[in-house]
Amino acid sequence: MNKYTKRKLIEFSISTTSVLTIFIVWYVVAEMKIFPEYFIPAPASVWEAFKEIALTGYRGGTLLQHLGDSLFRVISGFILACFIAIPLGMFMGFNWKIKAVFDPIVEFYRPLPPLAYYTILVIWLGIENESKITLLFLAAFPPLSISAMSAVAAVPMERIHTARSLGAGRLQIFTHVIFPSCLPGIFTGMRVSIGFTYTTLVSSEIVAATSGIGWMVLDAGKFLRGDVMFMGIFVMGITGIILDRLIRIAEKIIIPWKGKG
Amino acid sequence: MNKYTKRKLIEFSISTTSVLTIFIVWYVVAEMKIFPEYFIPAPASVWEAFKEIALTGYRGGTLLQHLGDSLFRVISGFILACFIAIPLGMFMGFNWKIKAVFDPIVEFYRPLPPLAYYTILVIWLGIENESKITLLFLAAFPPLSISAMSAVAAVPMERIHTARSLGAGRLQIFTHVIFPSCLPGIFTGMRVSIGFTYTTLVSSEIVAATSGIGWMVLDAGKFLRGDVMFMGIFVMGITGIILDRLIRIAEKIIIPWKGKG
Amino acid sequence: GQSESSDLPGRVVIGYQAIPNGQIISKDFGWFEETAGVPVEWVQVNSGSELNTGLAAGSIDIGLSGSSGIAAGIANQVPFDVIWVHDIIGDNEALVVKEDSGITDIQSLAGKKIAVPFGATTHYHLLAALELEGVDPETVQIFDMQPPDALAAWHRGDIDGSFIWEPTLAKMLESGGEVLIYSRKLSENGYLTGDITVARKGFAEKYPDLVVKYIASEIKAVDFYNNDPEAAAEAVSRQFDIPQAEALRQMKSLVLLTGQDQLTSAYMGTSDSIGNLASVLKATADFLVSQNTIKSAPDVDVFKAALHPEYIEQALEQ
Amino acid sequence: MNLLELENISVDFTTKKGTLSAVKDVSLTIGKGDFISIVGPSGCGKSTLLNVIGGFLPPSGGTILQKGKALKGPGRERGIVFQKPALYPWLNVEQNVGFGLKMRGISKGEKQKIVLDNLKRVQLSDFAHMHSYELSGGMQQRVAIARILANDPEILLMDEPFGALDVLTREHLQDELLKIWRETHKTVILITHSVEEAIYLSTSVYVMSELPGRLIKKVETPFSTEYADRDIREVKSLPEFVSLREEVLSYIWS
Amino acid sequence: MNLLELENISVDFTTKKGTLSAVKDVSLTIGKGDFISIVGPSGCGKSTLLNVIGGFLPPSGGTILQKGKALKGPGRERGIVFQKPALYPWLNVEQNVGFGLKMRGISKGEKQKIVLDNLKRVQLSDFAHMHSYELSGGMQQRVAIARILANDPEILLMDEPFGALDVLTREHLQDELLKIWRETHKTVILITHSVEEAIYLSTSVYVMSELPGRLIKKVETPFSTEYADRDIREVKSLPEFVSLREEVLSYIWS
Ligand SMILES: Nc1ncnc2c1ncn2[C@@H]1O[C@H](COP(=O)(O)OP(=O)(O)OP(=O)(O)O)[C@@H](O)[C@H]1O
Ligand SMILES: Nc1ncnc2c1ncn2[C@@H]1O[C@H](COP(=O)(O)OP(=O)(O)OP(=O)(O)O)[C@@H](O)[C@H]1O
Ligand SMILES: [Mg+2]
Ligand SMILES: [Mg+2]
Repeated sequence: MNKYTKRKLIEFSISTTSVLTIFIVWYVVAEMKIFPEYFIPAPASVWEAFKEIALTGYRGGTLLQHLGDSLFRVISGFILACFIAIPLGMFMGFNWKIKAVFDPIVEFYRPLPPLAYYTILVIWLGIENESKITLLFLAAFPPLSISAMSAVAAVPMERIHTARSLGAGRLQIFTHVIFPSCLPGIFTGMRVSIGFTYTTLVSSEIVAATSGIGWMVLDAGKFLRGDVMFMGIFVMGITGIILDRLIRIAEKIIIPWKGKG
Repeated sequence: MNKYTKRKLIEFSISTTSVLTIFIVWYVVAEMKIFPEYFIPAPASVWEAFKEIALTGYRGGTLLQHLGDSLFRVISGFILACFIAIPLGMFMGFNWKIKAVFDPIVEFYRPLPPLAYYTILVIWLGIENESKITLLFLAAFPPLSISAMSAVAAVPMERIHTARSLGAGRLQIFTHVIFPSCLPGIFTGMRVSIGFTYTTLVSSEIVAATSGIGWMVLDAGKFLRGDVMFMGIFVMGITGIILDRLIRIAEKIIIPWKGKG
Repeated sequence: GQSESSDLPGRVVIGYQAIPNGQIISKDFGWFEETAGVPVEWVQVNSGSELNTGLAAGSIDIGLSGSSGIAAGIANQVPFDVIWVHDIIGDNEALVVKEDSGITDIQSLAGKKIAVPFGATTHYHLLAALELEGVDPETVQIFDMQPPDALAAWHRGDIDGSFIWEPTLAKMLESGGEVLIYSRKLSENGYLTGDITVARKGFAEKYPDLVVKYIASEIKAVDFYNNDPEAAAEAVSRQFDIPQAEALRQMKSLVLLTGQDQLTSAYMGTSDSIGNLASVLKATADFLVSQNTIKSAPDVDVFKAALHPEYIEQALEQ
Repeated sequence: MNLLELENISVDFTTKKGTLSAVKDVSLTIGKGDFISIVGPSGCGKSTLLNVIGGFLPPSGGTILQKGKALKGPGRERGIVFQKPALYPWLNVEQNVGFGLKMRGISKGEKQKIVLDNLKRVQLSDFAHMHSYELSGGMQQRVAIARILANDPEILLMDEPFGALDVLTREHLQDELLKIWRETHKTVILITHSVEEAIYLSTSVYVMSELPGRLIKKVETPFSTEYADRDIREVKSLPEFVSLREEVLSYIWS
Repeated sequence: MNLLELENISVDFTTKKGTLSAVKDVSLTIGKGDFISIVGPSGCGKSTLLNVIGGFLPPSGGTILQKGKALKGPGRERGIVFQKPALYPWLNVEQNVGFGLKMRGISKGEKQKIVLDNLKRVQLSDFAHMHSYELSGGMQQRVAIARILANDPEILLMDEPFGALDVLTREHLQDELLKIWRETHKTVILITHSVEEAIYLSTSVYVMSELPGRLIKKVETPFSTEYADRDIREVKSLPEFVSLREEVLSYIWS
C-alpha cells in the first residue's frame, strides 16, 4: 500500500467519523423527543420515507423523477450561466469599458433575492421551466462573473507582455493567455456557483411546480411531513456533493498546474 | 485633467448610460401598460412610494428602520462568517485532516436551500434575530470557506519553503505567508459571499418578521403593492452595490500588490 | 423568552396574519397591551406550518392560522390549544376562472389549469369542491402558486383559474374573471374553513389569565366592528397601508363571530359540550390524509380535546 | 533611415517615497543589423529601457521612433526575452515554444519543424513534452529563448538571456545567437552582466550609469563581425579581446 | 562528527513520460566550516540536490544525516537562497529582510539594526521602503540574500545567488560572503555557474555530470583560506588561480 492510498484511507475514515458523529447526534436528539417528531424525525422514519418515496413516489412522481426534473433545471441554468457569465466576466476584467456597461447591472441585481423578483420572471416567461431555469441562471451568474473578473485582474503582466511580443492579437491573448490563467479562479467560482444555484432550486420550485425535489421538500414542509422533508434534504445534500465533486475532478484533470505557475 | 480622472469620467458616463437605458426601457414598458400596474409600476409611482415610505414609513417602521434592521442582520451574519469560515477554509486547505473533518459537513449543507432548513433553525433558535442571523451566517459561509481553501492550494510552494528555511513555525507560516498569499482569493470570496448573503435576506425575513427591507418587499407582494416592492428591490440593489464597493475599496487598500506577486 | 420564576412572562409573542379580521383591529388599538401588563410583541406569520414551527420552538405564544394548518397541527400533535375562531371564510376566498376559459361549472374543470397555494384553506376547498361534484382531482392540472405568482400567471394566460383570496381575488375579477364558487357555499356544505387562534400549551397552562385577556380583546374587536364597521376598517387600513374602502370591502367578505357565536354548537361549543368545530377539523385532517399530504389523522376525541372554549367563557364572564 | 531612434528617453516611477527616476535622457540610434549590448550596475534601469523599446512601458519623456514612425505598443517584430521567463504553465515545452507560431496561424507541419529546430538549438529536444514547472531554472530560460527565436522577429530584445546558464551551455547559445544574427541580419539589443559576452557578441557595447540610468560610454567591438571564422575560446583569449574587456571593465569600475 | 553526510542520494521525478532520474548516487560529506561549490550543466540536478539538503524534497533513495541524525524537513539552521527569489509582495524590502527575525521574535530594535546592516551589505539601504515588485531582478536577488544573512543560519545553501548581478556588485557580494564565512565559520554550499566564483570562494569545488546528476570530480581550492589578505582582482589574476580555473573548466568541457 503506497503513501497515497494510505492517506486516502485515513481521509476517508476521518470523514466517515465526522459524518457518523452527526448521525449519532441526530439520533440521540430524535430519541430524546425534545422536539416533536415532525421537526426532528428519527433516522428510521426518514429511511422509511426514503424507501416509500423511492418506490411508490410522492404525489405523482417517484423520487428519481423529482430529482431528475430538479437536476435538469439546475444543470441547465448552471451551464447556461457558465457559457455567458465566464466570458462576460473575463471581458469585464479585460476591458474597463465593457466593465462599465455591465458592472452596474450585475452588481444591482446580484443582491436581489430570487423570491422578490420571481413574480416578474413569471410575468415574462410563464410558469413552466423557462422561468425556473432563468431564475437558476440568474443565481448561478454572479459568482461566475465575479470570479472570472477577479481572476483576470490577477494575471501576471509578464504573461500578457510575452504574448504580445510573440505577436498575439487581443482576442488571442484573451483566449490563449488570459483564459487559461484564469482557470483556477474560474473553477473556484464554479464550485461556489453550483452550490448557490442548488440552494436557489427551492425558490424556483416555489411557483407552479408539481415536481422537483425542492418542491417536494416545500410541500412536505407545508403539511408537517418532517420525514419527507429530511429525506428530501438528504437527497439534495448528497446530489449537491456529487455535483461539486464532478467540478473538483474536472479541475484536477484540466488544471494540474494550479499553484505551480 | 490627467489620464486617470479622464478614464474615471468615461467609465462613469458609460455606466450611467447603461443604467439609464434600463430605466428608459422600464419607463416605456410601464407606459405601454402591457402588464398591470402592480406588476410593472411606473417609475413615478415607485418614486412616490419611496418618498412616502421614507417619510411616513411602512407598517410601523420608516424605510431607514427597515433597512437598518436588515443591514444589521446581513452584516452580523457576514462578519461572523468571515471570522469563522475564512480561517476554517484556510485550515482545510492547509491540513488535509482538518479538511477531512469539515469538508463533508460544509459540502453537505452547502447546496441546501435556506427555505428547507430554516424551520429547523427556528425550532432551535426561535423566531428572533438569532435564527435570522444564523441563516445569513450559513449562507455567507460556503463562498468564504471554498475561496479560502482554493486560495491555499494556489500558494506558490517557494513562499512556504522560504519561510520554513527562515525558521517560521507552522502557525507562523499560516498567518504570515499563507494568509496574505490568500488575500486576493479571499476578497473575491467575500464579494461573492456578501451578495449571496443579501439574497438570502428575504428568506430569513420570511418567518415571523415585522421589520426589515426583505420583509417589506414580501409583505408588499401579498398586498400587490408593486410600487413598494419595486422600491424595496431598488433599495436592496443599491445597498448591495454599496456593500460590494466597500469590499472592493478595502481590497484596493489592503492588497495593492494583487497580480504583482 | 418567558421567565419561569414570576407569575407573568417577560413578554407575550403574538403571531398574526395579513387578514383583515378582529385581531388586526385590536392590534391597532393596542387593547391587549392595555390589559396584559407585560410587553406584547407582534410577529407576522405567513402560513400554518410557520405558526406550527413557531409554537413548537416556543417562540410564539398565541397565533392564528387557517383551519387546514390547524387540522394538520392537531394531527401532528403540535402542542397547542384552540382558543378562538377569528372568522369563517365567506366571500373572501373563491374559485375564479377566466370568462373565456370555457369553464362553466365544477365539472368542466377537468383538463384545466388551476392555481392554488398548497396547504392553504383554498387548497382544501378546491379539492372539496371537486369531491362534492365527483370530479377526480387527477383530471385537473393543479399548480402550487402563491397569490402574486398566480396573478402573474393569470395575466399571461398560463392558468385558467385559481382558488384564491383577497386582494388577488378582486384583481382577477377585474381582469376577465368570474367566480365559479365562493368558499361560503362550501362552508355551508360542511367544508367549513376559517381562521383559528391557538395558544401554545405551555403558555396557556401557565398563564391562563393572559389567554383570557387576549380573548377579551378579540371579543372587544368583533363587537367594535359590528358597531362601527367604518372605524374598524379605518384601523385595518392603518395596519395594512390599504385604502379604507378596500379594507371595508375585504372585511365584509369575512364572517366575524362574536364571543357568544363561538360558544354555539356550530363552532367551539362550551366546555361541557364541545362544538362541531372538532368534527370540521377532523374532517379536514381526514381529507388531507386522503390526499396523502399528512400521514394519519387521530380520532375525533383528540380534536375535541384540542378545543378549549373555557377561555371564551371566562372572558365573557368578566 | 534608422531602425530605432530613441531621443531623450526618461522613465520615472511613482513610489510611496516620491518619484524615482529610473532612466534619464537616453538617446540611442540603432540601425538595421546592429547588435548592441548594454551593461551596467544592478538596478540602473536596463530592463526599464528594454521595456520602453519593447513598447510595454510608455516613457515619461522623450520620443522613440521605429523606422521613422512613433513607436506604439508592443509588436511581433520586436521579440523580447524577459529577465524572468514567463512560460505558460498549462503548455508543455513544445507548446510554449510554438506559441507565437500558433498565434500567427502557421501550419501544423511547419510549426512542428520550427519548434523542433529551436528546441535542438537550446538543447532541450529531450524535454519537449515536459511542463514548464518541471524544468530547472536554466532550462526555463532556454525555453524562453527558443520561443522567441522560433517566432523569428526582426528585432531581438534580450534581458540577460543567458544569466542562469552554465559556461558550456552559455557558450553554445552565444554562438547560436551569433550564427542567427549573421545569417538573418536581425537587429539585437542584449542586456548582460558579462562584459565578455557583450564584447564577443555585439557591434557596440553601451555602458549604463548608476541610477538614474544614462548611457555613459559607447565602445565599438569588432569581434562579432571580423572574427567570424574563429572559435569562441580562441577569440576570447585573443590579447585584443582581453584588452578591450579590461577597457570596458574600467569604465564600469570608474 | 561531520555536519552533513549524504550517502547514495538519488532523486527521481515522475513525469508524464515516465521516471526522470535527476540526481543519482550522490555521496558527500560536509564538515563544519566547509565552503563547497557545485558547478555543472544546466538541468543536471543541482537545485534538486540543494532542495534535498534543505529538507524540502525527500530523496527517492539514500540517506542524509545532519550531525549524525537523520535529517528531517527544513530547519532554520539551514538558510536557503532559492534560484528564483520568492519575496513576499505584501512586505516591503525592509520587512522582507526582517521576516526571519520577526518569526523568531527578535526585539524590534535589534531587528531594525540587523536589517539595516544587511541592507547595507547588499547595497540596498536606499530602497528599504520599496516593494519587491518595484525592484529590478538583481535587486530582488540581493534582497533574498540579505534576508538569509540577516537570519544568521549555521549552514548557508545558495542557489546561484549572484546570477543576476553585474560584475561590480557581484564582486562586492563575493567578498562580503567570504568575510562572513571567515568571521563566523559558517558552512556554505554554493551552486554557481561561474567557475571563477567557485574557485575564489570555496574550499572545494564539485563538478556535477549531465543528467542524471552525479558528482564526478572534486577539486580543492586554496584561495578562500590562504589568500585572505589579497584583493579580489589580484587573486583572480594570479597564475595559479587561472590555471586552477582552466583545470576545472577542462573537467566541465570534457
Ligand atoms: N514598477 C516599478 N515601480 C517602481 N520602481 C521601479 C519599478 N520597476 C523598476 N523600478 C525601479 O527602477 C530602477 C531600475 O530598474 P530596472 O529593472 O530597469 O533595473 P535593471 O538595470 O534591469 O537591474 P538588474 O540588472 O538588477 O535587472 C530600479 O531602481 C527599480 O527599483
Ligand atoms: N517537479 C519536477 N518534476 C519533474 N521533473 C523535475 C522537477 N523538478 C526538476 N525536474 C527535472 O530534474 C532535472 C534537474 O533539475 P534541477 O532544477 O535540479 O537542475 P539544475 O541543475 O538546478 O539546473 P539549472 O542550472 O538550470 O538551474 C531537470 O531535468 C528537471 O527537468
Ligand atoms: Mg533587469
Ligand atoms: Mg537550478
